[in-house]
Amino acid sequence: MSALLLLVPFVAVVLLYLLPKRARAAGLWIAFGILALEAAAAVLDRFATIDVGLLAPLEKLLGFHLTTDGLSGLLILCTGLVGMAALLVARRTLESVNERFLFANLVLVAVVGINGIAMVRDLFSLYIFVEVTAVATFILIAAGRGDHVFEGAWKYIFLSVVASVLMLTSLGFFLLSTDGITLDAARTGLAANAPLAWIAMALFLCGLFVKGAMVPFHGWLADAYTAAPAPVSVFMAGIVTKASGIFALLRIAQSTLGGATPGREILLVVGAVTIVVGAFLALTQTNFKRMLAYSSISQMGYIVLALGGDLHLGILAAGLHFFNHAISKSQLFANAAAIERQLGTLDMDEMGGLGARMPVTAGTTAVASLSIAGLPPLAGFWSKLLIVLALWNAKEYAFAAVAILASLVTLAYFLSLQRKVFFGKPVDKWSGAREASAGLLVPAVALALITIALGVGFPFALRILLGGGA
Amino acid sequence: MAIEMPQSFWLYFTFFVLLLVDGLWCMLATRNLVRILIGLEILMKSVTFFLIAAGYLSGRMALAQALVVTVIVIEVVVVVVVAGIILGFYRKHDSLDVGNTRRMKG
Amino acid sequence: MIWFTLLLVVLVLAALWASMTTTLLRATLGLALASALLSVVMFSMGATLAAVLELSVCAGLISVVLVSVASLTRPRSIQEEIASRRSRLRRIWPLPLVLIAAGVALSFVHAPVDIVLHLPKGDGDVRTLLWSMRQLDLFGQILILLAGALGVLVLFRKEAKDGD
Amino acid sequence: MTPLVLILAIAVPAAAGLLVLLLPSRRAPWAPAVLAALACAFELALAVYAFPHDFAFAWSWMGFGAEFALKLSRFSAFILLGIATFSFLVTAYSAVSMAKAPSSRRFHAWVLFTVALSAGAVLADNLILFLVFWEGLLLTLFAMIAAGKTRPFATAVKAFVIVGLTDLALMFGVMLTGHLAGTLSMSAIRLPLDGLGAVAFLLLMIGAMGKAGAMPFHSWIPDAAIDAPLPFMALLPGSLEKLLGIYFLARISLDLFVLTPESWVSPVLMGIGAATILLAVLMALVQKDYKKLLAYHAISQVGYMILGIGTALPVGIVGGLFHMVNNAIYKSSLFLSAGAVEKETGTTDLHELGGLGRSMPITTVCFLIAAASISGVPPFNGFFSKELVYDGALERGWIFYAIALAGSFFTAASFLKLGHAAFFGKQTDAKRTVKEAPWPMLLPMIVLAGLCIVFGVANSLPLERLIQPVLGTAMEGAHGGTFAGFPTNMMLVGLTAGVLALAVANHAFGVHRTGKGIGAVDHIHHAPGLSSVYKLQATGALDPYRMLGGVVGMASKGLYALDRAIDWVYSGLAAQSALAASWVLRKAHNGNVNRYVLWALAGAAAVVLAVLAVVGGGR
Repeated sequence: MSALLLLVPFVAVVLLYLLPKRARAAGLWIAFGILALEAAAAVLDRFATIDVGLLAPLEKLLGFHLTTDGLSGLLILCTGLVGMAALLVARRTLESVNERFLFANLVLVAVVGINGIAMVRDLFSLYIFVEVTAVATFILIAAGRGDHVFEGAWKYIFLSVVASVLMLTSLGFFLLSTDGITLDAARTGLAANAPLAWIAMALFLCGLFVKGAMVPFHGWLADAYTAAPAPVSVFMAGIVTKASGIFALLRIAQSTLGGATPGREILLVVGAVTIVVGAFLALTQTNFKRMLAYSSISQMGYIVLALGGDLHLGILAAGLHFFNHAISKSQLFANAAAIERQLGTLDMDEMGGLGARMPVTAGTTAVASLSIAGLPPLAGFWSKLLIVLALWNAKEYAFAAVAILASLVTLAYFLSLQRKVFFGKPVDKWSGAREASAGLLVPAVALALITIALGVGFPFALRILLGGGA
Repeated sequence: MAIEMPQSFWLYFTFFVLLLVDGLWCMLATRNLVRILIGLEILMKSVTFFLIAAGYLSGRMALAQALVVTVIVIEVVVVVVVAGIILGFYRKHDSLDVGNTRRMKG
Repeated sequence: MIWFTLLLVVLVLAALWASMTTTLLRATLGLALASALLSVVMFSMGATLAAVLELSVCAGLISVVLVSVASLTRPRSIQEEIASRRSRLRRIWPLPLVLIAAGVALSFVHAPVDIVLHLPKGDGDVRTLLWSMRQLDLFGQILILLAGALGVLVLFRKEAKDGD
Repeated sequence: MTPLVLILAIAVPAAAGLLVLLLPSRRAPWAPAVLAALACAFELALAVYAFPHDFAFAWSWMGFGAEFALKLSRFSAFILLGIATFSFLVTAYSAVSMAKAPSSRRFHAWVLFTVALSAGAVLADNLILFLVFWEGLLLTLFAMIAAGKTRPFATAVKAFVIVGLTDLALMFGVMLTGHLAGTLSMSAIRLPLDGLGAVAFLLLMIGAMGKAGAMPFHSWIPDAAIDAPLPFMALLPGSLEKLLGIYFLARISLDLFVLTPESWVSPVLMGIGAATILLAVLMALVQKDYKKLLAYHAISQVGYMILGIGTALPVGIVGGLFHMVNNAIYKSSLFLSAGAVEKETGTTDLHELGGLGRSMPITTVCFLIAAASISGVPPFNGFFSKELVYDGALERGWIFYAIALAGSFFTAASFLKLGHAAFFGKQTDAKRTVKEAPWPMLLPMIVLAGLCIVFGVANSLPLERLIQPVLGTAMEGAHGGTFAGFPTNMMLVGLTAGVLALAVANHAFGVHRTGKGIGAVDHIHHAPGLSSVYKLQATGALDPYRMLGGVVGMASKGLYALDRAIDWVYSGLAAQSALAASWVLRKAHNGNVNRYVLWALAGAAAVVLAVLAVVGGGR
């Protein structure tokens, strides 16, 4: 099962190029189908072990060292859902068949990378898959038509190179100090409190902080998100940054750090700083996507902060917030795509009173932003509650207070977004604006429904997660 | 070529740091995009060197080599992609000045 | 030991030249030289496969890419070139001093991390390791090459897509 | 059946709310109002049915102590009944006043959600579950204010910030309480009030007071009063929020913590109560707008309840809770009368009102009854609850009693002024065509005014059936087991009567001196306000009235300035410093990648050094 998650999208990309040029329009739907299968597999895996007879010999032949657990299932599910949403957005926002075809291909390549991140148990393999995902994303951004696509891609690459240097240096230190470069070997090395092993770990964490845009490693994110074409920003914000930075941190916190000092403290401090700085940066933005980008930084800070809390509860809370934020933020970027397509601008100062013109977009935006701000009974409330509980249980009262207080700022910027865009006096300029086409509304509505359903049915969802031993 | 090999970690580390500083300075001090790419390359040289040195010192040359081989492949792909993006800048702005990478702020 | 250290010094000097020289062509040349020297260093440390790959791919392929980028982008006018050289000099001249200072400083520091390693020496042949233990890395290489191929398709054919 | 009743009480209004949102609005504009009224009627029936029972229901939920536990106790049954009654009356009223408003559908949906969430908060027997419902109310509050008129967004944000801050305190309090008690089940918690326990209590108390709108968490209410739809004011800040806030305050004082008169928390509570009474009423005195004046009284009356509960004596607590019920009744009635006046005349500015008594007789009568109640005139309900509070306050210290009594004086004075300005005096020409409000608007007013009389004359009904059971065993031996009937302490009654007489005299005096007996509309200024003082100053007479008027007027103005200052801290200082921080951070992001790279490298260096300091320190 695990090898298939890498091979199927990979083979699909190769095979798509064997299609006759006329049939390329189908490429998007083939990618969509693969992602749907992936999401389904992640869900089914919760209930039953998927075992196809022929797989075992194949996996033995390939010899990939992969494992799946609750966490990887979570990431794979998110990837499937967000990827599908991004493809649907691409269908309505990318102009030519060729662009859509290339988008589908690159998304599949990135998905292989993300699936790899979900399942590897080796620091170097982790680095490779992070890099694969990043390269596919550079190309996705630079392939767009916007004014700033190259600048966005350039900044992402620049900081990614810094991340690569940090991670590879870290691997050198791991070679020098531990009995191998697997997650478990690193854990043993850290447990012995060898300074070199800890330097290695610190450098690797810093590399992942760059990828996950923790403050002060975050400089690339806002520009990359803002510059990226609409479907790419959905995909990036929804899953790429989270998988290559945040999920890797989650995995390391779970398998390698194990709550050891000083790793836990680093995660706490960096997470708290990120939450606060990101939230304040979001507060006065006037570009819709840029505000969402800084909000992403702040929210990913929450996930990292949770990792510094009580180990088991912290990872559970982080995983949940990961899922909620992936769903809600990709939905918000899908909303941004709808607004950009209908109005041709993302400048919030020019907007106003769109609530009446675009009711579905307004409603779904409200659901996602309130969920991220942590209002009950939406899904985001539960994950934030768990994050605070995890910190509380670890006696990190000050950080719990930061987590709670920062959600006020979160509310403030989302309210200001709502006011500037949807409430307020209708602007004459947009009197002719209409709701986006169904193709753009479907992903937004579907993701909003997930947020609501997870919020309302949270107890059941949690039980399933706990049952799976996340 | 029978060269006596030093066993001191600190010697290797020193040269790693020198290459690293060189590469970073090259990347940050220039106004030409292609030169940034050259700085990036020097950075990659430095980490490649460090990985091999680490493998040599820890007696795990094979593992270090395996890593370095992969790193070189990744390096090539990144360089090609960056080159493509530099060409994109050139086509769009008819210039290789870094000013074009500093337009988005806030 | 002296010879090896000297080799490393030359490697750093080559990299320094690559980052300080005035034209892109010379910089590319300096980079290729540094790459070749690194390959020699690797070879003398026993990393044969890596050395061969470094020589062929980095010193070879990447130089080709750099030269072609440099030639695809039109050189600027002479006046502009001279002005930019001056301003460039202002930013780049401290680099050798910084490097010397860093080198001297590091040679004086005897950090507590100057370790003697107690790990078992020798872990077999790199090919065996790569093909029997780290197949996932090979898959990763193929994958990233595929991504690179897609990148070439997208980025180098951009003109055909939109006129600007 | 048991859990079904409790779940239905939450689920039915919630489902009706969803249904309202889903209804096609064009086809049946009346449907939301009808549906809302029906759902609230059902809620009322449910509350009546459940009232004599003791239902409990727990459903294992998330683990770590957060259970989906609902419990219907004496107290919550009584509050639930109150919620159902008020929401029913308000929906009936708003069926007319809001039916044609374009936001009718959203308004009714939010009313229904509010009812569902309030029911949930009252029934919850688990602190986390309680928190969920309580926070949900924040959302509906925001939406309700935002659904209102012209510039409500700023108001909504202010309400949100203030209530949000107090809810944060509540959240911390819940955590601390759960931490101290080792359980989150509300009926199992019983903590002593010392050390951390007192801190937890204070945090929870701030949450409760924020909901109830006591000082200094009040400043959103007057603004909301101007901007929000009136039925909403009658429903949320007028009654539901008070019910919930005081319910929770009483719950924590009586159940969750052991509040004794000896504890230092008791004087704190009484102090807040007394301060709220006096400061808010003084601010009410200088208001020149019908709704805003009522809003400041809404704050002031909360003070009596907090004072009563703060005494930690059975008589005070019973008085406080009874006052909560009475306040909800007469304050809703007053807000509804304001709504009727606004609908018929198009304004609530007291300068432009006058002589409505002839054209709107029923509204006037209802207003008079409610105003008499709030002023504490026997035999209306407000009199009896205030007497009980006085009784308790006097026992704890004369100063609290004196402040409460002074509050009574100013309350009476300001309602005399309000009534005189709006309903009596000369009718301005523009108001000649004013008609009486339509019946569906009058009916709730009449019912509420009737309740004022019933709960006053037959006060044993609410006291013995509703409120005294709440105290349970604490009632035994106190006051012979009941507080019903006419107050026994004749000295207190006498003082109250004296104060009321003084208020009337003051009013007459003010009218006489400044309005020369005729200009009824002008005499808003004649209540102890500044312009009257100026007029008196012109005559040069150094009389006691001038002294009194001057002092009180200055105090009122000063307090109003203080009120605005508190307001500025909420909506000005906090917001400005946040914006400044945001601006500085954004300036730092100048678009130069080099800077970002250097940040990242500096960050990495800091992380590595920190790690070395911890791990390498031993070497």
